[in-house]
Amino acid sequence: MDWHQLWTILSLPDNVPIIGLMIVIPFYTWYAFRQAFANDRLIEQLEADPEMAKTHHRKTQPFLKGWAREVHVWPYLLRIEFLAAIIVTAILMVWSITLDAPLEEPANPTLTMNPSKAPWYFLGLQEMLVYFDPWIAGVVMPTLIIVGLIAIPYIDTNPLGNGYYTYKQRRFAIWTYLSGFIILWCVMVVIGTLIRGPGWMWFWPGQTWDHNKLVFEVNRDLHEIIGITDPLIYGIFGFLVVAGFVVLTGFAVHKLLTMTEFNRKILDRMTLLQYLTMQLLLITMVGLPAKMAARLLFRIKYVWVTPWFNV
Amino acid sequence: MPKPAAPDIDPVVTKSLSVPLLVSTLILTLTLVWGIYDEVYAMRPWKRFQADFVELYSSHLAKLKPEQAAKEKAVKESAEYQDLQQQLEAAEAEARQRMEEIDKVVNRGVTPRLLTARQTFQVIKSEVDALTYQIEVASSDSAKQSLRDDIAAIKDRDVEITLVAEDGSGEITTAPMKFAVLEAEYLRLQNKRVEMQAERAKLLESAGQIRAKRDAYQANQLAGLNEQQVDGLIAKMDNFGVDIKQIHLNDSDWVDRCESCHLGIREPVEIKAEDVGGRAEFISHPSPDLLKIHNPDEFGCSTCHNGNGRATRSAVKGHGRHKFWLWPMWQKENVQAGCQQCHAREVITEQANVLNKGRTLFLNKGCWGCHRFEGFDKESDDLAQVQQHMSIIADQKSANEKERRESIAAGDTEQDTDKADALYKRAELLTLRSAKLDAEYDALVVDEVSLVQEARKFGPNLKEIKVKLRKEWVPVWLKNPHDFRPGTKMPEFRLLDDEIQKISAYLWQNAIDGKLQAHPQGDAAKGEELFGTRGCLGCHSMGEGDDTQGGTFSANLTRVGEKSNYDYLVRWINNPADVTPDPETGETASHGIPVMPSLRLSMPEVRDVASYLMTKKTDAPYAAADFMDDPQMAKEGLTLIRHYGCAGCHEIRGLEEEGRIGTELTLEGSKPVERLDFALLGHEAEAEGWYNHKGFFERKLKDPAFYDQGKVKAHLEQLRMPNFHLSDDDITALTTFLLGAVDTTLPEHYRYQPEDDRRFVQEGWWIVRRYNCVGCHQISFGGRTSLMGVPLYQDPDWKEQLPPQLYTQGARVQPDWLLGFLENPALSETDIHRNGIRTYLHARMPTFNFSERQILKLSQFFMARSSQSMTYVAPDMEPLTATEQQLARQLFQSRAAPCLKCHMTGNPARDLRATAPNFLTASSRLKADWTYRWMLEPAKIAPGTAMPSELFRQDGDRWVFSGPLPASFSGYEKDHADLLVRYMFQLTPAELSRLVAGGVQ
Amino acid sequence: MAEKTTKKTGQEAGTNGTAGNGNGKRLLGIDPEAIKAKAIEDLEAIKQPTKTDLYKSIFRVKHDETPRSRTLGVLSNVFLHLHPAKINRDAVAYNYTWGMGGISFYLFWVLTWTGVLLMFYYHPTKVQAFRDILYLEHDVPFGKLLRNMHRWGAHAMVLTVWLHMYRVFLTGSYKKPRQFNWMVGVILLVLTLLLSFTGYLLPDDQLGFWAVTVGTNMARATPMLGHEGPFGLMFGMTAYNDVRFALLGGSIVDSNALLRAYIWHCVAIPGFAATFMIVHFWRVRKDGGISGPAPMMLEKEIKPLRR
Amino acid sequence: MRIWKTVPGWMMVGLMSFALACGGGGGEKGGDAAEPAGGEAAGSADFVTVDPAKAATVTGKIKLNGEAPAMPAINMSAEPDCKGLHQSAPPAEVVVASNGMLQNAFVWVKSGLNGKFQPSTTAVHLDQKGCIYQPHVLAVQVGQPLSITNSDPTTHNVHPLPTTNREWNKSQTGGGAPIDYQFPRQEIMIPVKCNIHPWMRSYVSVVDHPFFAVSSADGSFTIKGLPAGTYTIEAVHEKLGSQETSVTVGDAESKDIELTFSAS
Repeated sequence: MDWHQLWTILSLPDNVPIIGLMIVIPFYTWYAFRQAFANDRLIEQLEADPEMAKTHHRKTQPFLKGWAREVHVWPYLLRIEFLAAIIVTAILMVWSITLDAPLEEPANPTLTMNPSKAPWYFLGLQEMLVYFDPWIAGVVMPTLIIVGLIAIPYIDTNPLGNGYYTYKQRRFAIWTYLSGFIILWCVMVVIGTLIRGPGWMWFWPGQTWDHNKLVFEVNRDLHEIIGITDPLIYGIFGFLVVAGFVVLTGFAVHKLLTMTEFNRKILDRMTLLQYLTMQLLLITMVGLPAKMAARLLFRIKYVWVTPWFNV
Repeated sequence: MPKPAAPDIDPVVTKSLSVPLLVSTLILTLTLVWGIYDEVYAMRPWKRFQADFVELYSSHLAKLKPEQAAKEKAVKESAEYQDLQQQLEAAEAEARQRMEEIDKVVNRGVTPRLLTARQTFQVIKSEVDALTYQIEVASSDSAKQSLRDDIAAIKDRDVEITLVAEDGSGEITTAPMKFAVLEAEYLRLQNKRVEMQAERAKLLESAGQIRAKRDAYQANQLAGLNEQQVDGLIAKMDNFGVDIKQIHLNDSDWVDRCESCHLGIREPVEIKAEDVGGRAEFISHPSPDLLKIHNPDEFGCSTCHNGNGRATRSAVKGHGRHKFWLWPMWQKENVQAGCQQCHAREVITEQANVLNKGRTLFLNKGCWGCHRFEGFDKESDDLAQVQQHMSIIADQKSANEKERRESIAAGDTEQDTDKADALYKRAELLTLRSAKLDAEYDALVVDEVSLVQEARKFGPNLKEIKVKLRKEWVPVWLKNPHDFRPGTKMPEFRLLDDEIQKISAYLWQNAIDGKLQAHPQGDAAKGEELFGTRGCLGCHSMGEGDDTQGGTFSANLTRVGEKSNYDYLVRWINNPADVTPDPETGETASHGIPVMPSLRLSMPEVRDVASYLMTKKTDAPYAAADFMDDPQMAKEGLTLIRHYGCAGCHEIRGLEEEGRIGTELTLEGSKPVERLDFALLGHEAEAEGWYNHKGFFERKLKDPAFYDQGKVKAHLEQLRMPNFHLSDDDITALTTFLLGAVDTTLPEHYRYQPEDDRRFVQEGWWIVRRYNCVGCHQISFGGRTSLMGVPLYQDPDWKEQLPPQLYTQGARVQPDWLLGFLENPALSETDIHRNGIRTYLHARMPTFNFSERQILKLSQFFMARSSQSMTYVAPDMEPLTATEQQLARQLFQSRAAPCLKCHMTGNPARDLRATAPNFLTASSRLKADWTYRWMLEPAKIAPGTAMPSELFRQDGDRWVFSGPLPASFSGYEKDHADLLVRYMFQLTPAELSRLVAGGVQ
Repeated sequence: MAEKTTKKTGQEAGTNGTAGNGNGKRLLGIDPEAIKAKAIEDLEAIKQPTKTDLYKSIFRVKHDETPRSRTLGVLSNVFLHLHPAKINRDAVAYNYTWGMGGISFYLFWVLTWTGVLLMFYYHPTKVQAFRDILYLEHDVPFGKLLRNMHRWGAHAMVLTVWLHMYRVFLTGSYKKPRQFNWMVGVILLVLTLLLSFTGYLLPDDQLGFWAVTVGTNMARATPMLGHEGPFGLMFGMTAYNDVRFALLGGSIVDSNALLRAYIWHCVAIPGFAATFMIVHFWRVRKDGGISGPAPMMLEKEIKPLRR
Repeated sequence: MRIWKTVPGWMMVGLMSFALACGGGGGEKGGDAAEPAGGEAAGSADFVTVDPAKAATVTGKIKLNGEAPAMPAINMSAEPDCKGLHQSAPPAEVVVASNGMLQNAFVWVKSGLNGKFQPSTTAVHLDQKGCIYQPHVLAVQVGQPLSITNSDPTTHNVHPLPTTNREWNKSQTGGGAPIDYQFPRQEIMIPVKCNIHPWMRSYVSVVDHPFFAVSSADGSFTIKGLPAGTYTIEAVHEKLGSQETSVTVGDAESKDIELTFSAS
């Protein structure tokens, strides 16, 4: 265990936000789910007891008759905002006094940093570069992420769970988001920051970041493994494999979507366009871990090789 | 507001946030206070340093004050001071009366009178000026005329004016005055005041001169500051302002705040750590001499020392000793690396001994054989450049010629006369251009000839080994040269046994198989004496361990008999420039002539020395080496020789054009540390704090295979750099040199690249170092020659036998003479087995194989070092009158004048005992002004010289001989030393023999 | 407490108002008594600053506990009128809101202010940029604190924006009628990341240089528009005319890139972000204020879709 | 320790003797060596003095084993002025021994002494007569004036060749003013030569205490006034190197020692 190395990585000023991330995200996830489960219990009660549903104010927050339904912003909201501003300022001050913003050597285009890393919030994308060509990881994926995020309200036809925490009523949506945000984004950021060392190689926490480390790793294209040599044929073959993956994943996603009665009901409310958009996004999302697995487990570099692009 | 009906209180509206608000506000206030504290105090450690310094330094000064006061008092009580003081007082007293008169008149009479007059005068004058302006702009003549009348009226007006009397008596008179009168009076008073003030200044002049003399005397006699100056420093400390002390270099926008903490650096008092409570950060600069030529106000601090001059937050930041500062402050032992940044052209930089040692090692250990370093092996670079230039000129010329021919041809066929004329003119122009190119080309040819002679590889020519060496010795040597000859320049290559065999085989089979002239044996005992006294030990050493004597510049010859061929040694000692031609091709060594000079020994002497050297051997056994004749081995050897880069230093057949195998080191110190290959040791280095250039270099030099540690590599993949077995001091010196080998960020004008005579000094040192002139001669102050360390020369009788010091050689000799002497130190074409000037010296100035260029550069070097020009026109010398000649001769012959006891006279038997040159050589060799100075005070020119001082004493403005004078001198009013110089410079052989014959011998 | 004081001062002010009417001796047509009375009147007014015209002209509303005053206090204030006068009683619950949107906005302000101050000391040129950072660290009063706050504030803002989005998703707040505002939010997220990214290069050190190099190198691979991207060569893309060249103003990260980063960072992106923020807040109000906590809807209450 | 009780008394004696010395010897000082002498004089109380009643004495003989090499005669033909002064050519006085006793060996207390000692103000004379230095070997204390005179008609130059002291070289005309010099640092056997007459040689030893002697013609020497203690006594000869021995003396004790050089 190389504690010196571990400390070097963790104490890097720019890695402090990652430490924050690793604390804050689990905390708020727990915080949200505590609320969601409380709400879900209330929902069960209300569903079981229609009478109660008629009279209850339908929130877990306490409410008694006679209490004002609305309160004045001044002072009830403003004081909280004020408090928040004070606390944030204090935290920022302490952080700024105790920890200096990094300033390394003057820029030197001839001396490549090893590892040279993008800012931490883009490390997820940089990590993706390992698995995909830059045009996918650096251009297509970010675009799809943005487009996908924007599309969420337009393809989520579930009218429930609007304005309150719930798990029960939005299982599929929440799982999708969690796997996207936490697993594919935050975890990749953490990997990119703390795990990837010189040569963008994998170093477990506590392993020395050894610049001399050599790993025998031959990644081959799928067609090479199978033994197709003709470019036309393996182009077609690759296309077929990708298409097959799309079809299979789409089918699986569809199966997943139609597993429960409730989901089928929601699915009924979707237009075809909404459905196809969702399929596209979900298939792409599944594609990432699929490619990761193919790369890490089977050492496959490309599945589909064409003269213009490779997947 | 409606109250809730239920007993429950609505938490949203009733819960108070006061406590969290209060607490968080308090915390915020605290962080603000913290922020301010951090800004004002924690981040400004220099404030504490300054407070400490003021306290410590003040108390040191308080201690110093009485000491200096006592010293000052002692000086003031000395007779000389008292004398000057009395003179001063007398002069002041003399001037006092008249001065008081002047003061009275000026202060009480002239000045107040002048002021009053001026006031009135100026009022009227401004009125007149205003009217004059109106005249200038008035449109009509009549208006102008009336204005003129107005002016006349004003000037004609009587002004009542009250003035004090001029003599200072205080009398007051009131009188009417017209403008013209007033003006005259005003100007007169002004003049008078100036005159009187000038008179007053003149009165003070003599007192002022005496005072300056007195103060100068005090300053000269007093070590350190006087009491008043110490008081001044104490006052400075009392009024010390705590603030950033900053040097800002405007031209380069360089900022250094080092003195914010290092406050004692430029104090006029020498501050040692123990003076200021052991605080080493407060000491004064250890080398004030350096600061005199590198004034911090012009050079800053971090320009030389590195570090981050702006940073004031902590020592770590300021010294730049953290990961992200590319210019960390040099460590103390490597501080001279800073010199190299700007003095990169030099091999010797005054006051930078560690750095000089590093450069000299780089030069003399042959590092440049494998590693290119700009400036080292400049001859080869220059040669390539000159040759390239020559080919360009040749091309230009042939193009020129072609166009010329074409122009003429075109002109011949042209019908139009004007056009034909233009074409002919063109052809003429081209002819002239070609002529100019020819001249340029010829100049380059001269350079080329010199450079071809100069450029050579560092090590011995291996094409000669067959005639030079004992065959069996070669593999033994290759195994580890340091076993055979500790301290040799040839490094240890960590070769495997079969590699040694293959390399030896290649070298042996590719050596020239020439025939040497056979020589009879000489007398080894005589040879030993010659070896010890002729000056061989200036470069070579003899003996092992503590018995070693001689210089380290060249090989230690303790076991030379084991390896050498006697006939070869004879040839080599006789003339190292002799080479064996290849019997088949007639080819000889392709490059350069050896550094080893010819000592101009006679052939019997040569044989004696060679015979002596052949006795220097042990009876170590040598295994037969038949494999060296195996052609297959040789074939494989070639690859290995190429791999190990042997041809970097040695001439080897088949590898004449081989390049260098090492990294270029010219900018090694600027190479990013990431580029230095720490191999598996990078993390260890980081953890142990040597992950930097210094750490890398030191370990690499100590053990060049260091970074192979832990690596699994095939033998030929391992690091190739051989082990030089350097001492720790050598490593520090080389590290210093390499650290300073940077691509400096300093602006161009900081770099020391003089274009005037100082450049000759820079260039000359390279030659001096290359030929090891300093093995025998002291050239820079404090330098010790190799000969000075040889036991023989410790004997007082042998001290005079040391070769002459050359500190001020340029001032001593005439440049033309020097050129001739360097070319042929025997100063004779026939009688060559001797020294040209000091025949009595056992050590012999050898004949070096200098090129024309080198001789010129060396002469320029010596001249420039003494601020002399290369052109010397002997000053006109007053001819001796017959009487003077008589006088001078008498003085020379007088028993009180010992000149002829030591100086050579041309009598061979006597000259053997002489210790100084012949006077006959003076006029062509010496400069008269130097000779004059030399006679008066030789110890000031050459400390430790045999020439005694105080031969002359001062008598008024002239120098007279200090011993009893011949009677005829009574009435001779001129300078005796000058007389002797003139006599010497006009001495003829005939006069010398007359002199010697009449002498008191 | 505040109410009582108000009443009392009201009475006093009334009596003081009549004090100046007494008759006194007149000197040169001036009545000293009247002047004295006026002076006393002014002095008394100072004791009641909230009564002065100056105060009233600025704060048009009384700050007492009446619902009217509270409402007006918010509505008549240019900064506070982002808020409605009243909100859902549960919307102040921290366990629902997490406060991350507000904190992000606050951090944006902090960054704007520290950023403006930093701009005074910064020149986006290759020669000066790095030196200016050293200058900030060692010379500028509070310069180090300023830069640290800017840097850490920016990192914190990225985190709070992510958390804000996380919360909005988990509470389903993007659902009708807030779909568009979600879209604005996504754009703001992108702008936040771009702001941070462009700022990374400005110190011109190895860290920023290589982070930006790595980041922009991806642009090379843009399909059709990057010279290393699919079909890039077909579209005639080279290192000197592709999208990366456009981003950096050159084929390498150099002075032009520094200037571009600077202008994007200091002018353009903050401008866009501010604009979108205005839209974002406006839509929050217009879409019915903060989404919750809303009363829960039950599965059986889902209405059939009307197309 | 008994010796410590006497320290105050010694200091008194030292103070008084210094006062006397200063009063008596306030004459002129050699310019060249003024600095160290002045510096030392500042603290008179630092000097160690020895009670004459308790002073110990070391006497002894310097012997030479084997035959002393015959010394070639000096060829003074180059200087007729001097040649005339000698009946026959004098030998080069390098190894002078009779009856196995060695003359001109310098004997001194090399180590064992503590503290500083008052330098003597009595000048030591070195004369140049007949182109020979007289005496051939002599010694002075640090700061003690050395007065060099020239009794020859010819000009000499005086050229000491020290290693730790300053080297100088002055000419001195026959009968000229004496050269006065004080050596500021201890150094044993400084060769002094005349460049004009290369055979002339003298050896001056500079010692920072007064306990030294030069062996006389019968090889004997005496070192007086030593405080009780154990000392290393060293004899140094210009050609034969050095010999040393250890000796312990008590109060007022006399010890006799013998040091033997080897001729080969």
